[in-house]
Amino acid sequence: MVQDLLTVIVGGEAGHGVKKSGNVISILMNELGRYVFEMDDYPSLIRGGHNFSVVSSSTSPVYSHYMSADIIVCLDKRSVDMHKDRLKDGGSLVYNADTVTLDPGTGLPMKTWIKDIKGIPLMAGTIGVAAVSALCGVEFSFLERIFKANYPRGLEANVELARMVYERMKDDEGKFELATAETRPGHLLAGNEAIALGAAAAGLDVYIAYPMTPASSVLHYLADLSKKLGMAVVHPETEIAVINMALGSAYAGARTAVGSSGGGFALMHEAFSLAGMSETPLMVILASRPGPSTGVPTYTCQGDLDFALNVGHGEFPRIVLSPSGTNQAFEKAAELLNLVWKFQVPGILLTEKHLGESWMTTSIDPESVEITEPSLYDGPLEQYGRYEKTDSGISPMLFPPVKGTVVKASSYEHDQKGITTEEAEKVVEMQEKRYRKEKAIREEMRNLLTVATYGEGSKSLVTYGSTTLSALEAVKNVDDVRVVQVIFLRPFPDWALQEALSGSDVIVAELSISGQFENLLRSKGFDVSAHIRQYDGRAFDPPELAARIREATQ
Amino acid sequence: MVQDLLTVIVGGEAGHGVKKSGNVISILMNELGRYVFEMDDYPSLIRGGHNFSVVSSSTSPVYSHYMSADIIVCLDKRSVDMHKDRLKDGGSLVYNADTVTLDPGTGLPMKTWIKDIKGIPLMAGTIGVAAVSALCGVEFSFLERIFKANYPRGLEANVELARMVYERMKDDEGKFELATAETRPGHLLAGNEAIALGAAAAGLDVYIAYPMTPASSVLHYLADLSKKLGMAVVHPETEIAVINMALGSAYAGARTAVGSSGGGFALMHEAFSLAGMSETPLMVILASRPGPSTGVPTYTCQGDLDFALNVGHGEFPRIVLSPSGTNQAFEKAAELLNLVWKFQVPGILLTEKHLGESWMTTSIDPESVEITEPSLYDGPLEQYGRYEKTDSGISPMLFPPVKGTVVKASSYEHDQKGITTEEAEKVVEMQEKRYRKEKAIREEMRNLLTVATYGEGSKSLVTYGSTTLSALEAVKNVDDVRVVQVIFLRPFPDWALQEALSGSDVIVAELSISGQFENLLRSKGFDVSAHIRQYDGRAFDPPELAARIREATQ
Amino acid sequence: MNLETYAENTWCKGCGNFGLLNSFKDAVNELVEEGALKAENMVISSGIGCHGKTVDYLNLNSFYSLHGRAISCVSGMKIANPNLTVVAFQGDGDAFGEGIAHVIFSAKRNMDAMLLVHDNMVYGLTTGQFTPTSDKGFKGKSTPRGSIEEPMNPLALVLASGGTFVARGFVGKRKHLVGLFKKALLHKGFSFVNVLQPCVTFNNTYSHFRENTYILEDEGHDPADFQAAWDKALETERIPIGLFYQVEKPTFTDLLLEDLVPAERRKPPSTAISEIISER
Amino acid sequence: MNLETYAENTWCKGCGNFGLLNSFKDAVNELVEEGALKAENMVISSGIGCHGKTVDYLNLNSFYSLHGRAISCVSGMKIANPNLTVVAFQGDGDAFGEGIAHVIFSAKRNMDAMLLVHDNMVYGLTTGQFTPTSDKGFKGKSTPRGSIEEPMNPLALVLASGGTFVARGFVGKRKHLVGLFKKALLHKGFSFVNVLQPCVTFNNTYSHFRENTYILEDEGHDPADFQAAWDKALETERIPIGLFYQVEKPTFTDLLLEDLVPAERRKPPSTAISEIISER
Ligand SMILES: Cc1ncc(C[n+]2csc(CCOP(=O)(O)OP(=O)(O)O)c2C)c(N)n1
Ligand SMILES: Cc1ncc(C[n+]2csc(CCOP(=O)(O)OP(=O)(O)O)c2C)c(N)n1
Ligand code: SF4
Ligand code: SF4
Ligand SMILES: [Mg+2]
Ligand SMILES: [Mg+2]
Repeated sequence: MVQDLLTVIVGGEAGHGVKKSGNVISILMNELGRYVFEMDDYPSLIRGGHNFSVVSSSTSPVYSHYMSADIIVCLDKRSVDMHKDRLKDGGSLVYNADTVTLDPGTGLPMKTWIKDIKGIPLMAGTIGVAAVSALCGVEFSFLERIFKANYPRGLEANVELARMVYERMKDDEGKFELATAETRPGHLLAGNEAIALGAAAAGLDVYIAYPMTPASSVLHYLADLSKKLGMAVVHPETEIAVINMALGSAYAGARTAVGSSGGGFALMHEAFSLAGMSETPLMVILASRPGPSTGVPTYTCQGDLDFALNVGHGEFPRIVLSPSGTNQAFEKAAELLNLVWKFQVPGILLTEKHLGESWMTTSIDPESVEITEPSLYDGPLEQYGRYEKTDSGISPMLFPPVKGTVVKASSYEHDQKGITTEEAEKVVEMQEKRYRKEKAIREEMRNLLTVATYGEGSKSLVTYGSTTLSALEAVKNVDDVRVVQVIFLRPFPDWALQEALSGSDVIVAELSISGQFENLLRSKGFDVSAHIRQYDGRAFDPPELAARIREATQ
Repeated sequence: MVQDLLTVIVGGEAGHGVKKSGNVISILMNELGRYVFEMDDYPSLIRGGHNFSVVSSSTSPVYSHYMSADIIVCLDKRSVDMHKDRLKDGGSLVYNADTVTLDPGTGLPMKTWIKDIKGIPLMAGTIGVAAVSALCGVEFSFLERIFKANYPRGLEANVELARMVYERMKDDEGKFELATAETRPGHLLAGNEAIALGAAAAGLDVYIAYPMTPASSVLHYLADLSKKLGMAVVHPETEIAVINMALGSAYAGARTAVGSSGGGFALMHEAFSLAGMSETPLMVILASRPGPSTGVPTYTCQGDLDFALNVGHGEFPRIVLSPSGTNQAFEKAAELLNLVWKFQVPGILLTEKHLGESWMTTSIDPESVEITEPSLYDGPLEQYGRYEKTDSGISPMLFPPVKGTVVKASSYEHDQKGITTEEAEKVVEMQEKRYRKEKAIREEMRNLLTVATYGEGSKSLVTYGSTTLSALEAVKNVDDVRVVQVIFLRPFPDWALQEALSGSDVIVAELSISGQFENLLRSKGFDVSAHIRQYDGRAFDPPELAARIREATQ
Repeated sequence: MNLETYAENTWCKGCGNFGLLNSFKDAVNELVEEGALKAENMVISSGIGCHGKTVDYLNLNSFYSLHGRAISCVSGMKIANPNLTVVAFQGDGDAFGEGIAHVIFSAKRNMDAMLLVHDNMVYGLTTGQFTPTSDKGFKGKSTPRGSIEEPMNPLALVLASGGTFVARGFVGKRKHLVGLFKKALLHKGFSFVNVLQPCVTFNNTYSHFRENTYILEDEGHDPADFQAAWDKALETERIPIGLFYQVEKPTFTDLLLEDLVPAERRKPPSTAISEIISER
Repeated sequence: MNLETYAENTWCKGCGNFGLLNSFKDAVNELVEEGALKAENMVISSGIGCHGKTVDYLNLNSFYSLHGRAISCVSGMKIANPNLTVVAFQGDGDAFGEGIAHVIFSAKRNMDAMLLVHDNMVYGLTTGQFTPTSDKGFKGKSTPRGSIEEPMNPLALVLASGGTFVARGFVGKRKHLVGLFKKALLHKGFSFVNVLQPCVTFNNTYSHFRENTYILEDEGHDPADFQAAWDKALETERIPIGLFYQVEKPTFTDLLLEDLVPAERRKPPSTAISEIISER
């Protein structure tokens, strides 16, 4: 029987190349013309412990990974204990016969083989990839080609190991008859990569960040690509330096973004408010993980919504949006950078580890992204005022050097030229000028995708962020439920959501103990008839979520 | 005609003793048996510029100052320009005849007199006090007694100046016939002093802060009194050091508070979340000023509500409350310190410059404050776990040194002993344990004053914080409107507010451009029929507010 | 050049900030006249405090930043556009308390920026608390019985952090100060000038500094000699002012950017991005 | 004494942290046996990073704090209860990057606390970025073409900040390290021990340090001599380990608290408060 959806789990110690094998399996599936979703689960440590990768793939789009697998590859004993119950009926368990003996399943003497060919522990992962490839009946030459592209170091040894695997697993070769397609359905990108490229496509000039899981990979990716992209990438002493440098950079005319997770972004709050006051365009990538505080750093959660919506003392317009998968991440990152420059406000792209660090089949078109230039001043220079009052609230910009005037930005309340004021009338005037931009942003949002509706059904499963991915996968197996994703969270697109919901029953799914997203919906006047919450640091498993949706809609 | 409400404005350059004269006038009024409210208006500078003090007093409680005055004393020309239109019919204007000539009003050659007696510029203020005293017909000996207590330095010169004033103003002496009482109606305290003393009464052991207007006076006051109170008061290098030291201090068993304004508290967000995760009791005094960013540092506003309610990444219970006047500030500061120790959560006392830096007649009883001890562990020491699961979510505490066990606190998600965990079940377990405290806090709140109702009327003017003071003063002249103050803002006391409103029409008054408090009420399901907002950095003027209430209720 | 603005000056009469401001104006004017500096290329930034008002009083491009962060703010400008000449005005509380990390790292990475500290050894604007450079025993509002901390030595700290231009000036020696500012503005790399600036209201040190400072340049100090600079930085009996240390080193932005000027983007990035994606 | 916990150790095999942890255990055990220290009086705290796991692995009172803040956290404990013996374990990214301000000020105010830095010249837990002490040219994930900054010299910085106990150890010299830890634990005042701790995964410096370190105590260094300490701190060809500098000075809590122990409150404050109010 030709199999469409296939899920593979590879588990092992950190340092055994688990993530790498997950990646190579994804690439293999992608090359076979299949859509892929890969989730990597790893604790906060560098070696030892337990890592695993889950790769779900299919010839039609797969939005999130499944926790029940067709094939489970266990590189160590712990993996067997942790994952064996996740094997589906008729599935295959491959394990390291040097550390454990099991009845059902295929034992491969991984350690011995590696020793025999004088390999390194990392090669356990290679064995796993080869086992999956064999089980899926992939031709050896095809696999060899994949290896060539992905194991530049130690290629021969890796190929030799693969040959041993194919040899040993001859009987099971092709046990899973995979549906394939002629062409690759897209490129494999992690969410953070898509975000980084989206911002780059909208003209990001400078990226400044201090590492923090799960935002760090944006920094790493851009640092790596900075020469290619013509971008300055800086890693300064603290998050406080990050954002204050970023404001200086944007003041000087460079499109600038910063990124962090909750704790690091918390340190940026003071200057985020400065961005609001000084009307300095700033894009923030806030990659969320389970909190509070250090929390569970390498896992996923949506507990930072209220925090993201309300950062910064005082009142000022800002934009908060949250994408679901890589395609949208690319588009919305580009859009956000354009918006913060158009409206001269700070904006937050709120995301989670589940998007940021998962690999997805992606099809994006960099050419489709336009770079919106900010409103630039072209009046008489001697009349220039950085904070000129306008109907839209948007004051035309200039960037030094300009001969003939000065550009004065300020953290204090100020007059139109940027000079400090404490006068009641001027305070009111400037607050109102800034607040007019809120209105302008709302108007602009009417032309943008602020709420997305997927599928049809009389009931609406309302989500935001990467939980949308779990939802999309889950509703494949639930009748009469569409998914409605709120993309813009502030300003809140109530008009668009109203239209999307059009009176249907609302079920809210989110990764939060207190139901922050549900509360947000309620505070905007939307009724919620049921909710589904999870807060164990893991994304929803689609079948489990499907069951909970069914329960909630009965 | 005997006069009850009397408002005096004294204006002059910073450095001319304006605030001091306001204070001495307040003391004078208080000694005459009158209730006092004194508001000091000063820009962010040290000398020059324009300062003024407004003292409203009456034999019955005065909740806020008025901006129309019976007596205006102008120590310089600028004061005349700024304040002369604020003089009520029949009022008296006293001005410095050395710098300005005016037709109506009493010119006193302040500079000349001070020069004659070889005094210092600060003594202009003394002249102002004496003029007010003369106009109110205060006996000279009485004034002399007040001077003795309040001008220890240069007393003789000050008395001489006062004599010159009385001499010159003979004709106007006793122009205002003040109602007086035998006994002082209370003590004069600024809001920040009341907060500081309230916390002290509830056993505050350590206060740590970095100066920031309008929170600094808590630091100054407690630093000054630390020996008397047996308290350690520390001013470290940054706000980040402040809060991290405070958490260490509380971990070690000392009741600890910190204080700042928006920008400084923004820097504390990361560690505020740590307080939530580590369940370390911490009291924060957040004294608000107009933002965003540096904003208008020496003025008042309520734009930090959303910020205060949502600080800290991740989800954890916390308490946010906001007192109105000094009496309540004292009580609620004490209560908050007790609550954070009872529930081992962080708590914020949100206040504004209008409470913190205004002087009010205060009657508080330190003896009435009880010190609630935290739940202490008394089981077998070898079984101790800092984060023991309990029904209430509250884990009994121990403070090192303890022989026989260890006390382990953590910023990571942890097990019951405080050791890091990433396991899904344990993460859920601990999140739920912490969230049970939310329920426990709500229950406790049923025994506390969470919403206060003042007066009667079929319509409710709903407020929070020091805007309640303006409201109380305003409704003295509006029919059929009571004032309802929401004291606890998180958890939100919806039950108590429902009861207080009992279906009445709701008008919301707040110092905010975006209506944060109104939005909070709406998000909790309360209807709002009208709102009154102000965001010029000034508190509401009671008559103006009264007019707006009348307009809103028509 | 007219460097005045219409902002009302609200410093106390006699405040050391006047001398500082005027010296800075003189330095800029002289350099502009000499053709060594273009005023439109300058951007200044300040922290929060009495010192911060400087940006309101100077008709130059400016960013009135946060307490302690001006040097980070101008660092960002320099990264965006290395053709700018950037100067941060900070207070002693500002630079050495709240913002000390940024000072150390600006020195460490030889950020091409000037940091000018108004060191009055007190928090002026918040009405007189002790700062990192206040003497032990200083009675401020947060230390009414006297500070119990030893003062920080900012010059020693910046030297220990790798500063390539380290100087101290005194507003009571205006000409000398102007000279220091000019050198600092021309220095390629991080230039640190700590200015002794009496606060007449909360910490009037005029006579103390008048009596105890001496000019390094008068005593043959060699600013190329690191050990000599260190010794002078530790000197306390007499207080040396002048250029303690100067050395040329590659700057951060030279190494980071090479020829890139991020604020002046030319070619659209889509081609590069398409290439990057095609590899995945 | 059993200082073990049930927490699973998740450091990489061969990580320098093992040597550090064991040396610290030895130091504590020896001092407890010698009667110089009570384990129950100890509270330790750590930052976030591989080093931070130390608190999970030691059966002592502890507060697993934030990235860069452990020294502030233990300072607060000491203020609350000066009878505690407090130790902060921090990483080099942690102490010298994120938390450098607190290190400088702990030295400045001679806070009676020990700061032990696991200096592996890399961010371990976040998988290998350059830190303040990384060499110029270090290729980390945020500097794939090599760091462009000069490394910080933490010993020089702490000396310049007024540190009263400044030492460097190497996990490859275990006995010597135990000795340093013992001295640091007994020092009254701020004791700083920078430990060279190879990260086998991202920055394996074992052989470099084995070959280039030498022990100060073997070469007659006098830790009372500040200038000698400074010279040794600047030495780079060979790498000195040992006690660079030690001096006795009053500690912050001695001066702040006198006889007060804030965590042990006795008399209720209401009488004092009534008195205070009555004056108003
Ligand atoms: C984050 C933050 N904390 C505190 C303040 C309050 N504040 C404003 S100015 C100042 C002190 C300034 O002292 P200094 O830097 O020495 O400047 P000076 O006024 O002496 O020139 C403080 C603490 C602030 N604005 N921001
Ligand atoms: C405020 C904040 N920023 C960033 C992080 C992410 N983070 C965790 S560990 C770490 C680096 C730790 O490096 P180091 O202090 O050298 O410790 P090591 O892992 O090398 O022991 C970082 C940046 C964090 N936890 N908190
Ligand atoms: S307070 Fe001091 S520093 Fe500030 S303006 Fe006055 S004299 Fe100058
Ligand atoms: S990454 Fe480095 S520091 Fe961290 S445990 Fe591994 S070897 Fe040790
Ligand atoms: Mg100062
Ligand atoms: Mg490290």
